[in-house]
Amino acid sequence: MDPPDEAVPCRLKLPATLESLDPFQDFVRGQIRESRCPQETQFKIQLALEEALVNIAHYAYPPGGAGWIELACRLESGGKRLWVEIRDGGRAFNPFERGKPDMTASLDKRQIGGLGIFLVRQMTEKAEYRRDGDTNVLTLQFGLDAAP
Amino acid sequence: MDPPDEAVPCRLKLPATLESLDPFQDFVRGQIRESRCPQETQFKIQLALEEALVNIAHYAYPPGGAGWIELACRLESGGKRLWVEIRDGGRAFNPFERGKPDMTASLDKRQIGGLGIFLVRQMTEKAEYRRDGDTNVLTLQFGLDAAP
Amino acid sequence: MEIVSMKKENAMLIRLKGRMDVVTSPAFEQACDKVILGGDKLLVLDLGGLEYISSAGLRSILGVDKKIKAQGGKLALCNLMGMVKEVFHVSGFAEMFPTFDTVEAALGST
Amino acid sequence: MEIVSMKKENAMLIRLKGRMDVVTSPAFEQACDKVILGGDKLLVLDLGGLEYISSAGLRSILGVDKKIKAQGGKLALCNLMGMVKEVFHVSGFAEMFPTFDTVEAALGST
Ligand SMILES: Nc1ncnc2c1ncn2[C@@H]1O[C@H](COP(=O)(O)OP(=O)(O)O)[C@@H](O)[C@H]1O
Ligand SMILES: Nc1ncnc2c1ncn2[C@@H]1O[C@H](COP(=O)(O)OP(=O)(O)O)[C@@H](O)[C@H]1O
Repeated sequence: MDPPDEAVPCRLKLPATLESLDPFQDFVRGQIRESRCPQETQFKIQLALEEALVNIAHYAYPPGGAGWIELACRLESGGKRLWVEIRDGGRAFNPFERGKPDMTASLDKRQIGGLGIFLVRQMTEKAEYRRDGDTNVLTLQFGLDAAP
Repeated sequence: MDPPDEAVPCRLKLPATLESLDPFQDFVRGQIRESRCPQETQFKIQLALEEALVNIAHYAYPPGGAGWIELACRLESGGKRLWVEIRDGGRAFNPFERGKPDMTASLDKRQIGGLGIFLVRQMTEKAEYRRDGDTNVLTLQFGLDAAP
Repeated sequence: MEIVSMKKENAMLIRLKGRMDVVTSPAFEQACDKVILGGDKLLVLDLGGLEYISSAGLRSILGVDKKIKAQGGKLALCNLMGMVKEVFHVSGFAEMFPTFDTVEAALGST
Repeated sequence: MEIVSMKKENAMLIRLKGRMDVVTSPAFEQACDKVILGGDKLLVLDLGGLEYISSAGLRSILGVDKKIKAQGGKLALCNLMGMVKEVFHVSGFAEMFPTFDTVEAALGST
Protein backbone atom coordinates (compact mmCIF):
# COMPACT_ATOMS: atom_id res chain seq x y z
CA MET A 1 0.00 0.00 0.00
CA ASP A 2 1.24 3.46 -0.86
CA PRO A 3 1.60 5.91 2.01
CA PRO A 4 -1.52 8.07 2.21
CA ASP A 5 -1.20 11.20 0.15
CA GLU A 6 0.02 14.17 2.17
CA ALA A 7 -2.98 16.20 1.03
CA VAL A 8 -5.59 13.86 2.54
CA PRO A 9 -5.23 13.32 6.28
CA CYS A 10 -7.24 10.49 7.77
CA ARG A 11 -9.80 11.59 10.35
CA LEU A 12 -11.72 10.16 13.25
CA LYS A 13 -14.46 11.99 15.15
CA LEU A 14 -15.88 10.52 18.35
CA PRO A 15 -17.66 11.65 21.51
CA ALA A 16 -15.43 13.52 23.98
CA THR A 17 -15.37 10.72 26.54
CA LEU A 18 -12.71 8.47 27.99
CA GLU A 19 -14.31 5.56 26.11
CA SER A 20 -13.04 7.18 22.92
CA LEU A 21 -9.40 7.11 24.05
CA ASP A 22 -8.67 3.56 22.92
CA PRO A 23 -10.31 3.95 19.48
CA PHE A 24 -8.28 7.14 18.92
CA GLN A 25 -5.06 5.37 19.96
CA ASP A 26 -5.87 2.42 17.70
CA PHE A 27 -6.58 4.78 14.84
CA VAL A 28 -3.22 6.53 15.11
CA ARG A 29 -1.44 3.22 15.67
CA GLY A 30 -2.97 2.00 12.40
CA GLN A 31 -1.81 5.13 10.59
CA ILE A 32 1.82 4.85 11.66
CA ARG A 33 2.07 1.06 11.32
CA GLU A 34 3.75 1.29 7.94
CA SER A 35 6.38 3.71 9.21
CA ARG A 36 7.82 0.93 11.38
CA CYS A 37 8.95 3.45 13.96
CA PRO A 38 10.49 2.22 17.24
CA GLN A 39 8.03 1.06 19.89
CA GLU A 40 9.35 3.60 22.36
CA THR A 41 8.55 6.39 19.91
CA GLN A 42 5.05 4.97 19.54
CA PHE A 43 4.58 5.05 23.32
CA LYS A 44 5.61 8.69 23.40
CA ILE A 45 3.09 9.53 20.70
CA GLN A 46 0.45 7.68 22.68
CA LEU A 47 1.41 9.65 25.77
CA ALA A 48 0.99 13.03 24.08
CA LEU A 49 -2.34 11.89 22.61
CA GLU A 50 -3.63 10.58 25.93
CA GLU A 51 -2.78 13.82 27.71
CA ALA A 52 -4.39 15.99 25.05
CA LEU A 53 -7.51 13.84 24.63
CA VAL A 54 -8.11 13.28 28.35
CA ASN A 55 -7.93 17.02 28.96
CA ILE A 56 -10.64 17.61 26.37
CA ALA A 57 -12.79 14.80 27.80
CA HIS A 58 -12.36 16.25 31.31
CA TYR A 59 -12.34 20.01 30.88
CA ALA A 60 -13.49 21.24 27.47
CA TYR A 61 -17.23 20.68 27.68
CA PRO A 62 -19.83 21.36 30.36
CA PRO A 63 -20.57 18.17 32.29
CA GLY A 64 -23.32 15.96 30.86
CA GLY A 65 -23.12 17.63 27.46
CA ALA A 66 -22.45 15.91 24.19
CA GLY A 67 -18.97 17.01 23.23
CA TRP A 68 -16.89 15.69 20.37
CA ILE A 69 -13.24 15.35 19.46
CA GLU A 70 -11.93 15.08 15.92
CA LEU A 71 -8.45 13.78 15.31
CA ALA A 72 -6.77 14.05 11.93
CA CYS A 73 -3.38 12.61 11.15
CA ARG A 74 -1.04 11.88 8.31
CA LEU A 75 2.49 10.75 7.71
CA GLU A 76 4.74 13.40 6.25
CA SER A 77 8.24 13.64 4.82
CA GLY A 78 7.97 10.16 3.34
CA GLY A 79 6.94 8.55 6.61
CA LYS A 80 9.58 10.24 8.77
CA ARG A 81 7.17 12.53 10.57
CA LEU A 82 3.65 12.26 11.99
CA TRP A 83 1.32 15.23 11.90
CA VAL A 84 -1.70 15.19 14.20
CA GLU A 85 -4.46 17.73 14.53
CA ILE A 86 -6.95 17.52 17.40
CA ARG A 87 -10.12 19.60 17.28
CA ASP A 88 -12.87 20.10 19.81
CA GLY A 89 -15.89 22.37 20.10
CA GLY A 90 -15.43 23.13 23.77
CA ARG A 91 -14.62 26.40 25.49
CA ALA A 92 -11.57 28.25 24.16
CA PHE A 93 -8.45 27.08 25.96
CA ASN A 94 -4.84 27.59 24.94
CA PRO A 95 -2.83 24.96 26.82
CA PHE A 96 0.49 26.57 25.93
CA GLU A 97 -0.29 29.93 27.50
CA ARG A 98 0.19 28.54 30.99
CA GLY A 99 3.62 28.43 32.58
CA LYS A 100 5.42 25.16 33.10
CA PRO A 101 4.70 23.33 36.33
CA ASP A 102 7.30 23.91 39.04
CA MET A 103 9.45 20.82 38.65
CA THR A 104 11.75 21.89 41.48
CA ALA A 105 9.06 22.12 44.17
CA SER A 106 9.41 19.52 46.88
CA LEU A 107 7.19 16.50 46.68
CA ASP A 108 4.96 17.54 49.57
CA LYS A 109 4.33 21.07 48.36
CA ARG A 110 4.06 20.26 44.71
CA GLN A 111 0.72 20.83 43.06
CA ILE A 112 -0.48 17.93 40.96
CA GLY A 113 -1.37 19.80 37.81
CA GLY A 114 0.07 21.08 34.60
CA LEU A 115 1.90 17.82 34.10
CA GLY A 116 -0.23 16.64 31.21
CA ILE A 117 0.39 19.72 29.08
CA PHE A 118 4.05 19.67 30.01
CA LEU A 119 4.32 16.08 28.75
CA VAL A 120 2.56 16.98 25.49
CA ARG A 121 5.25 19.58 24.90
CA GLN A 122 8.05 17.21 25.82
CA MET A 123 6.87 14.37 23.58
CA THR A 124 6.43 16.49 20.45
CA GLU A 125 8.78 18.13 17.98
CA LYS A 126 6.24 20.91 17.66
CA ALA A 127 2.99 21.62 19.49
CA GLU A 128 0.77 24.56 18.58
CA TYR A 129 -2.64 25.84 19.52
CA ARG A 130 -5.01 28.01 17.58
CA ARG A 131 -8.67 28.92 17.86
CA ASP A 132 -10.59 28.45 14.61
CA GLY A 133 -14.11 29.87 14.91
CA ASP A 134 -15.82 27.81 17.60
CA THR A 135 -13.12 25.18 17.56
CA ASN A 136 -9.92 24.56 19.50
CA VAL A 137 -7.20 23.24 17.21
CA LEU A 138 -4.13 21.55 18.62
CA THR A 139 -1.43 20.64 16.12
CA LEU A 140 1.21 18.16 17.15
CA GLN A 141 4.22 16.97 15.22
CA PHE A 142 6.29 13.90 15.99
CA GLY A 143 9.51 12.58 14.55
CA LEU A 144 9.19 8.89 13.84
CA ASP A 145 12.84 7.87 13.59
CA ALA A 146 14.11 8.30 17.08
CA ALA A 147 13.03 9.70 20.40
CA PRO A 148 12.31 13.45 20.28
CA MET B 1 -22.18 5.24 28.64
CA ASP B 2 -24.94 7.44 27.22
CA PRO B 3 -25.79 6.95 23.57
CA PRO B 4 -23.97 9.53 21.47
CA ASP B 5 -25.98 12.69 21.03
CA GLU B 6 -27.96 12.69 17.79
CA ALA B 7 -26.46 16.04 16.84
CA VAL B 8 -22.85 14.77 16.76
CA PRO B 9 -22.26 11.87 14.40
CA CYS B 10 -18.98 10.03 14.75
CA ARG B 11 -16.76 10.18 11.67
CA LEU B 12 -13.92 8.28 10.09
CA LYS B 13 -12.00 9.42 7.01
CA LEU B 14 -9.56 7.07 5.32
CA PRO B 15 -7.94 6.54 1.92
CA ALA B 16 -10.30 5.12 -0.72
CA THR B 17 -8.65 1.71 -0.83
CA LEU B 18 -9.74 -1.82 0.03
CA GLU B 19 -7.36 -1.71 3.00
CA SER B 20 -9.75 0.80 4.56
CA LEU B 21 -12.72 -1.59 4.41
CA ASP B 22 -11.97 -3.40 7.66
CA PRO B 23 -11.31 -0.22 9.67
CA PHE B 24 -14.61 1.21 8.42
CA GLN B 25 -16.47 -1.97 9.35
CA ASP B 26 -14.82 -2.01 12.79
CA PHE B 27 -15.75 1.62 13.27
CA VAL B 28 -19.43 1.06 12.56
CA ARG B 29 -19.42 -2.17 14.57
CA GLY B 30 -18.11 -0.15 17.53
CA GLN B 31 -20.83 2.45 17.08
CA ILE B 32 -23.71 -0.03 17.12
CA ARG B 33 -22.29 -2.28 19.84
CA GLU B 34 -24.46 -0.70 22.52
CA SER B 35 -27.64 -1.19 20.49
CA ARG B 36 -27.26 -4.97 20.89
CA CYS B 37 -28.95 -5.56 17.58
CA PRO B 38 -29.17 -9.11 16.19
CA GLN B 39 -26.05 -10.44 14.53
CA GLU B 40 -27.90 -11.04 11.28
CA THR B 41 -28.87 -7.36 11.17
CA GLN B 42 -25.24 -6.46 11.73
CA PHE B 43 -24.20 -8.62 8.79
CA LYS B 44 -26.72 -6.87 6.57
CA ILE B 45 -25.35 -3.50 7.59
CA GLN B 46 -21.85 -4.75 6.83
CA LEU B 47 -23.05 -5.93 3.44
CA ALA B 48 -24.48 -2.55 2.45
CA LEU B 49 -21.30 -0.83 3.68
CA GLU B 50 -19.01 -3.21 1.83
CA GLU B 51 -20.88 -2.72 -1.44
CA ALA B 52 -20.90 1.06 -1.13
CA LEU B 53 -17.28 1.37 0.00
CA VAL B 54 -15.86 -1.09 -2.53
CA ASN B 55 -17.58 0.77 -5.35
CA ILE B 56 -15.91 4.01 -4.27
CA ALA B 57 -12.53 2.28 -3.93
CA HIS B 58 -12.94 0.73 -7.39
CA TYR B 59 -14.71 3.35 -9.48
CA ALA B 60 -14.84 6.82 -7.94
CA TYR B 61 -11.27 8.01 -8.39
CA PRO B 62 -8.83 7.85 -11.29
CA PRO B 63 -6.40 4.97 -10.81
CA GLY B 64 -3.25 5.73 -8.81
CA GLY B 65 -4.76 8.85 -7.32
CA ALA B 66 -5.17 9.59 -3.67
CA GLY B 67 -8.87 9.37 -3.03
CA TRP B 68 -10.62 9.45 0.32
CA ILE B 69 -13.83 8.19 1.86
CA GLU B 70 -15.47 9.73 4.90
CA LEU B 71 -18.06 7.76 6.81
CA ALA B 72 -20.24 9.35 9.47
CA CYS B 73 -22.70 7.44 11.58
CA ARG B 74 -24.93 7.77 14.58
CA LEU B 75 -27.62 5.88 16.39
CA GLU B 76 -31.04 7.47 16.18
CA SER B 77 -34.48 7.00 17.74
CA GLY B 78 -32.93 5.89 21.01
CA GLY B 79 -30.75 3.25 19.41
CA LYS B 80 -33.44 1.74 17.18
CA ARG B 81 -32.04 3.07 13.94
CA LEU B 82 -28.58 3.56 12.43
CA TRP B 83 -27.87 6.50 10.17
CA VAL B 84 -24.80 6.34 7.95
CA GLU B 85 -23.44 8.94 5.57
CA ILE B 86 -20.68 8.07 3.13
CA ARG B 87 -18.84 10.85 1.29
CA ASP B 88 -16.21 10.75 -1.39
CA GLY B 89 -14.51 13.32 -3.59
CA GLY B 90 -14.61 11.24 -6.75
CA ARG B 91 -16.51 11.81 -9.97
CA ALA B 92 -20.24 12.46 -9.63
CA PHE B 93 -22.15 9.19 -9.66
CA ASN B 94 -25.72 8.55 -8.58
CA PRO B 95 -25.98 4.81 -7.94
CA PHE B 96 -29.77 4.92 -7.71
CA GLU B 97 -30.30 6.36 -11.18
CA ARG B 98 -29.51 3.04 -12.80
CA GLY B 99 -32.16 0.42 -13.33
CA LYS B 100 -32.22 -2.73 -11.27
CA PRO B 101 -30.20 -5.63 -12.60
CA ASP B 102 -32.24 -8.18 -14.54
CA MET B 103 -32.85 -10.82 -11.88
CA THR B 104 -34.84 -12.97 -14.26
CA ALA B 105 -32.13 -13.37 -16.90
CA SER B 106 -30.82 -16.90 -17.18
CA LEU B 107 -27.55 -17.68 -15.51
CA ASP B 108 -25.59 -17.86 -18.73
CA LYS B 109 -26.82 -14.61 -20.17
CA ARG B 110 -26.86 -12.66 -16.99
CA GLN B 111 -24.47 -9.75 -16.73
CA ILE B 112 -22.48 -9.70 -13.54
CA GLY B 113 -23.06 -6.11 -12.58
CA GLY B 114 -25.46 -3.88 -10.72
CA LEU B 115 -25.70 -6.41 -7.94
CA GLY B 116 -23.78 -4.33 -5.41
CA ILE B 117 -26.07 -1.33 -5.68
CA PHE B 118 -29.11 -3.59 -5.67
CA LEU B 119 -27.96 -5.14 -2.39
CA VAL B 120 -27.38 -1.70 -0.84
CA ARG B 121 -31.01 -0.89 -1.61
CA GLN B 122 -32.25 -4.22 -0.26
CA MET B 123 -30.34 -4.00 3.01
CA THR B 124 -31.43 -0.49 3.90
CA GLU B 125 -34.65 1.09 5.12
CA LYS B 126 -33.73 4.15 3.11
CA ALA B 127 -30.88 4.87 0.70
CA GLU B 128 -30.40 8.27 -0.88
CA TYR B 129 -27.82 9.98 -3.03
CA ARG B 130 -27.03 13.64 -3.41
CA ARG B 131 -24.18 15.65 -4.84
CA ASP B 132 -22.84 18.29 -2.44
CA GLY B 133 -20.36 20.57 -4.24
CA ASP B 134 -17.45 18.31 -5.21
CA THR B 135 -18.65 15.48 -3.02
CA ASN B 136 -20.85 12.44 -3.50
CA VAL B 137 -23.05 11.89 -0.44
CA LEU B 138 -24.74 8.55 0.13
CA THR B 139 -27.14 8.40 3.07
CA LEU B 140 -28.18 5.00 4.37
CA GLN B 141 -30.63 4.18 7.11
CA PHE B 142 -30.92 0.84 8.87
CA GLY B 143 -33.43 -0.50 11.36
CA LEU B 144 -31.62 -2.19 14.21
CA ASP B 145 -34.40 -4.28 15.71
CA ALA B 146 -35.10 -6.85 13.07
CA ALA B 147 -34.21 -7.62 9.49
CA PRO B 148 -35.33 -4.94 7.01
CA MET C 1 -12.54 -17.27 5.59
CA GLU C 2 -11.56 -20.88 6.16
CA ILE C 3 -11.58 -23.12 3.08
CA VAL C 4 -11.37 -26.87 3.58
CA SER C 5 -11.63 -29.11 0.53
CA MET C 6 -11.90 -32.88 0.52
CA LYS C 7 -12.32 -35.61 -2.05
CA LYS C 8 -15.58 -37.55 -1.95
CA GLU C 9 -16.41 -40.65 -4.02
CA ASN C 10 -17.64 -38.91 -7.12
CA ALA C 11 -17.15 -35.28 -6.21
CA MET C 12 -15.16 -32.61 -4.41
CA LEU C 13 -16.57 -31.05 -1.29
CA ILE C 14 -15.48 -27.56 -0.21
CA ARG C 15 -16.50 -26.31 3.21
CA LEU C 16 -16.45 -22.54 3.75
CA LYS C 17 -16.34 -20.91 7.16
CA GLY C 18 -16.41 -17.26 8.17
CA ARG C 19 -16.73 -14.29 5.85
CA MET C 20 -16.74 -14.29 2.07
CA ASP C 21 -16.07 -10.71 1.11
CA VAL C 22 -14.12 -8.70 -1.43
CA VAL C 23 -10.87 -9.46 0.38
CA THR C 24 -11.37 -13.18 1.00
CA SER C 25 -13.15 -14.42 -2.14
CA PRO C 26 -10.04 -14.56 -4.38
CA ALA C 27 -8.68 -17.34 -2.14
CA PHE C 28 -11.90 -19.25 -2.69
CA GLU C 29 -11.59 -18.91 -6.47
CA GLN C 30 -8.02 -20.18 -6.32
CA ALA C 31 -9.05 -23.19 -4.26
CA CYS C 32 -11.77 -23.99 -6.79
CA ASP C 33 -9.43 -23.55 -9.74
CA LYS C 34 -7.30 -26.40 -8.37
CA VAL C 35 -10.31 -28.63 -7.90
CA ILE C 36 -11.56 -27.91 -11.38
CA LEU C 37 -8.14 -28.72 -12.82
CA GLY C 38 -8.43 -32.05 -11.00
CA GLY C 39 -11.28 -32.88 -13.36
CA ASP C 40 -14.08 -33.55 -10.87
CA LYS C 41 -17.53 -33.33 -12.37
CA LEU C 42 -19.40 -32.33 -9.23
CA LEU C 43 -18.29 -29.59 -6.85
CA VAL C 44 -20.33 -29.28 -3.66
CA LEU C 45 -20.02 -26.09 -1.62
CA ASP C 46 -20.98 -26.50 2.02
CA LEU C 47 -21.87 -22.98 3.19
CA GLY C 48 -23.02 -24.06 6.67
CA GLY C 49 -20.14 -22.26 8.38
CA LEU C 50 -20.40 -19.12 6.27
CA GLU C 51 -21.85 -16.23 8.24
CA TYR C 52 -21.41 -13.43 5.72
CA ILE C 53 -21.34 -13.05 1.96
CA SER C 54 -21.18 -9.97 -0.26
CA SER C 55 -21.60 -9.47 -4.01
CA ALA C 56 -17.90 -10.23 -4.40
CA GLY C 57 -18.57 -13.68 -2.94
CA LEU C 58 -21.61 -14.21 -5.19
CA ARG C 59 -19.54 -13.17 -8.17
CA SER C 60 -16.82 -15.67 -7.25
CA ILE C 61 -19.34 -18.50 -7.02
CA LEU C 62 -20.80 -17.50 -10.37
CA GLY C 63 -17.32 -17.52 -11.90
CA VAL C 64 -16.57 -20.97 -10.51
CA ASP C 65 -19.88 -22.24 -11.84
CA LYS C 66 -19.02 -21.00 -15.33
CA LYS C 67 -15.61 -22.66 -15.29
CA ILE C 68 -16.91 -25.98 -14.07
CA LYS C 69 -19.74 -25.95 -16.60
CA ALA C 70 -17.22 -25.25 -19.36
CA GLN C 71 -15.62 -28.60 -18.64
CA GLY C 72 -18.92 -30.43 -18.36
CA GLY C 73 -19.21 -30.44 -14.58
CA LYS C 74 -21.66 -28.86 -12.18
CA LEU C 75 -21.86 -26.98 -8.91
CA ALA C 76 -24.21 -27.72 -6.01
CA LEU C 77 -24.66 -25.64 -2.86
CA CYS C 78 -25.84 -26.75 0.53
CA ASN C 79 -26.48 -25.53 4.07
CA LEU C 80 -27.34 -21.91 3.33
CA MET C 81 -27.96 -20.20 6.67
CA GLY C 82 -29.01 -16.86 8.09
CA MET C 83 -27.77 -13.82 6.25
CA VAL C 84 -26.16 -15.95 3.51
CA LYS C 85 -29.46 -17.62 2.75
CA GLU C 86 -31.21 -14.28 2.58
CA VAL C 87 -28.61 -12.75 0.27
CA PHE C 88 -28.93 -15.74 -2.07
CA HIS C 89 -32.70 -15.34 -2.15
CA VAL C 90 -32.84 -11.58 -2.44
CA SER C 91 -30.27 -11.58 -5.26
CA GLY C 92 -31.96 -14.35 -7.20
CA PHE C 93 -28.86 -16.53 -6.88
CA ALA C 94 -30.77 -19.20 -4.98
CA GLU C 95 -32.70 -20.00 -8.15
CA MET C 96 -29.62 -20.14 -10.33
CA PHE C 97 -27.96 -23.08 -8.55
CA PRO C 98 -29.15 -26.40 -7.23
CA THR C 99 -29.24 -25.90 -3.45
CA PHE C 100 -29.70 -28.62 -0.82
CA ASP C 101 -30.31 -28.80 2.89
CA THR C 102 -27.56 -31.32 3.58
CA VAL C 103 -24.15 -32.26 2.24
CA GLU C 104 -25.42 -35.79 1.58
CA ALA C 105 -28.29 -34.59 -0.59
CA ALA C 106 -25.91 -32.35 -2.56
CA LEU C 107 -23.42 -35.18 -3.07
CA GLY C 108 -26.22 -37.46 -4.28
CA SER C 109 -27.30 -34.94 -6.90
CA THR C 110 -25.14 -36.07 -9.83
CA MET D 1 -2.39 -3.49 33.27
CA GLU D 2 -1.54 -6.54 35.34
CA ILE D 3 -1.08 -5.96 39.05
CA VAL D 4 0.51 -8.71 41.15
CA SER D 5 1.18 -8.02 44.81
CA MET D 6 3.10 -10.26 47.21
CA LYS D 7 4.21 -10.12 50.79
CA LYS D 8 7.95 -9.95 51.39
CA GLU D 9 9.68 -10.20 54.80
CA ASN D 10 9.43 -6.57 55.79
CA ALA D 11 7.55 -5.11 52.85
CA MET D 12 4.94 -5.48 50.16
CA LEU D 13 6.05 -5.87 46.57
CA ILE D 14 3.75 -4.87 43.71
CA ARG D 15 4.71 -5.84 40.16
CA LEU D 16 3.08 -3.85 37.35
CA LYS D 17 2.86 -5.07 33.79
CA GLY D 18 1.47 -3.43 30.67
CA ARG D 19 0.02 0.08 30.42
CA MET D 20 -0.64 2.50 33.25
CA ASP D 21 -3.00 5.06 31.78
CA VAL D 22 -6.05 7.07 32.73
CA VAL D 23 -8.23 3.98 32.42
CA THR D 24 -6.04 1.48 34.27
CA SER D 25 -4.48 3.52 37.10
CA PRO D 26 -7.55 3.48 39.38
CA ALA D 27 -7.12 -0.31 39.74
CA PHE D 28 -3.53 0.31 40.83
CA GLU D 29 -4.63 2.79 43.48
CA GLN D 30 -7.17 0.32 44.80
CA ALA D 31 -4.57 -2.44 45.02
CA CYS D 32 -2.26 -0.09 46.93
CA ASP D 33 -5.04 1.03 49.27
CA LYS D 34 -5.41 -2.56 50.43
CA VAL D 35 -1.69 -2.92 51.00
CA ILE D 36 -1.52 0.33 52.94
CA LEU D 37 -4.43 -0.78 55.12
CA GLY D 38 -2.38 -3.92 55.84
CA GLY D 39 0.07 -1.62 57.65
CA ASP D 40 3.26 -2.39 55.75
CA LYS D 41 5.94 0.23 56.14
CA LEU D 42 7.69 -0.32 52.81
CA LEU D 43 5.93 -0.63 49.48
CA VAL D 44 8.15 -1.57 46.55
CA LEU D 45 6.82 -1.03 43.02
CA ASP D 46 8.50 -3.19 40.40
CA LEU D 47 7.93 -1.33 37.11
CA GLY D 48 10.03 -3.75 35.02
CA GLY D 49 7.02 -4.99 33.08
CA LEU D 50 5.47 -1.57 32.56
CA GLU D 51 5.82 -0.39 29.00
CA TYR D 52 3.73 2.78 29.15
CA ILE D 53 2.82 5.40 31.74
CA SER D 54 0.91 8.68 31.43
CA SER D 55 0.39 11.58 33.85
CA ALA D 56 -2.61 9.69 35.26
CA GLY D 57 -0.19 6.92 36.29
CA LEU D 58 2.29 9.37 37.76
CA ARG D 59 -0.51 11.02 39.67
CA SER D 60 -1.62 7.66 41.07
CA ILE D 61 1.88 6.87 42.25
CA LEU D 62 2.13 10.30 43.87
CA GLY D 63 -1.18 9.71 45.64
CA VAL D 64 -0.07 6.32 46.94
CA ASP D 65 3.16 7.87 48.17
CA LYS D 66 1.24 10.49 50.14
CA LYS D 67 -1.00 7.90 51.75
CA ILE D 68 1.83 5.64 52.76
CA LYS D 69 3.86 8.54 54.15
CA ALA D 70 0.84 9.62 56.18
CA GLN D 71 1.07 6.36 58.08
CA GLY D 72 4.83 6.48 58.49
CA GLY D 73 5.74 4.22 55.60
CA LYS D 74 7.63 4.75 52.38
CA LEU D 75 7.54 3.93 48.70
CA ALA D 76 10.43 2.63 46.61
CA LEU D 77 10.48 2.11 42.85
CA CYS D 78 12.61 -0.24 40.81
CA ASN D 79 13.27 -1.45 37.27
CA LEU D 80 12.27 1.67 35.37
CA MET D 81 12.66 0.87 31.67
CA GLY D 82 12.36 2.52 28.27
CA MET D 83 9.57 5.03 27.92
CA VAL D 84 8.62 4.74 31.61
CA LYS D 85 12.14 5.67 32.68
CA GLU D 86 12.15 8.63 30.35
CA VAL D 87 8.77 9.91 31.54
CA PHE D 88 9.97 9.69 35.15
CA HIS D 89 13.08 11.67 34.29
CA VAL D 90 11.47 14.27 32.06
CA SER D 91 8.72 14.93 34.62
CA GLY D 92 11.09 15.21 37.56
CA PHE D 93 9.39 12.25 39.25
CA ALA D 94 12.60 10.22 39.21
CA GLU D 95 14.09 12.62 41.76
CA MET D 96 11.04 12.54 44.03
CA PHE D 97 11.22 8.84 44.85
CA PRO D 98 13.97 6.45 45.80
CA THR D 99 14.51 4.37 42.65
CA PHE D 100 16.58 1.20 42.36
CA ASP D 101 17.86 -1.03 39.60
CA THR D 102 16.70 -4.28 41.18
CA VAL D 103 13.87 -5.52 43.38
CA GLU D 104 16.44 -6.73 45.92
CA ALA D 105 18.04 -3.30 46.27
CA ALA D 106 14.61 -1.72 46.72
CA LEU D 107 13.58 -4.26 49.36
CA GLY D 108 16.83 -3.65 51.23
CA SER D 109 16.19 0.09 51.38
CA THR D 110 14.27 0.31 54.65
N1 LIG E 1 -9.24 21.43 27.04
C1 LIG E 1 -9.22 22.15 28.18
N2 LIG E 1 -10.20 23.04 28.43
C2 LIG E 1 -10.19 23.75 29.56
N3 LIG E 1 -9.25 23.63 30.51
C3 LIG E 1 -8.24 22.78 30.33
C4 LIG E 1 -8.19 21.98 29.16
N4 LIG E 1 -7.08 21.22 29.24
C5 LIG E 1 -6.48 21.50 30.40
N5 LIG E 1 -7.16 22.45 31.07
C6 LIG E 1 -6.76 23.03 32.36
O1 LIG E 1 -5.36 23.00 32.43
C7 LIG E 1 -4.93 22.35 33.61
C8 LIG E 1 -3.64 21.61 33.40
O2 LIG E 1 -3.84 20.48 32.59
P1 LIG E 1 -2.78 19.32 32.61
O3 LIG E 1 -1.45 19.88 32.26
O4 LIG E 1 -3.24 18.22 31.72
O5 LIG E 1 -2.71 18.82 34.10
P2 LIG E 1 -3.84 18.17 34.99
O6 LIG E 1 -4.91 17.63 34.10
O7 LIG E 1 -3.05 17.14 35.71
O8 LIG E 1 -4.31 19.26 35.89
C9 LIG E 1 -6.09 21.47 34.01
O9 LIG E 1 -6.12 21.23 35.38
C10 LIG E 1 -7.29 22.27 33.54
O10 LIG E 1 -7.66 23.20 34.51
N1 LIG F 1 -18.71 5.33 -7.00
C1 LIG F 1 -18.87 5.03 -8.29
N2 LIG F 1 -18.38 5.86 -9.24
C2 LIG F 1 -18.53 5.56 -10.54
N3 LIG F 1 -19.14 4.46 -11.01
C3 LIG F 1 -19.64 3.60 -10.12
C4 LIG F 1 -19.55 3.83 -8.74
N4 LIG F 1 -20.15 2.82 -8.10
C5 LIG F 1 -20.62 1.99 -9.05
N5 LIG F 1 -20.32 2.44 -10.27
C6 LIG F 1 -20.71 1.81 -11.55
O1 LIG F 1 -21.91 1.11 -11.32
C7 LIG F 1 -21.79 -0.25 -11.72
C8 LIG F 1 -22.63 -1.15 -10.85
O2 LIG F 1 -22.09 -1.25 -9.56
P1 LIG F 1 -22.48 -2.45 -8.62
O3 LIG F 1 -23.96 -2.48 -8.49
O4 LIG F 1 -21.74 -2.37 -7.36
O5 LIG F 1 -22.06 -3.75 -9.42
P2 LIG F 1 -20.64 -4.25 -9.88
O6 LIG F 1 -19.59 -3.54 -9.05
O7 LIG F 1 -20.74 -5.68 -9.61
O8 LIG F 1 -20.56 -3.91 -11.33
C9 LIG F 1 -20.31 -0.53 -11.65
O9 LIG F 1 -19.92 -1.55 -12.52
C10 LIG F 1 -19.70 0.81 -12.03
O10 LIG F 1 -19.61 0.92 -13.44
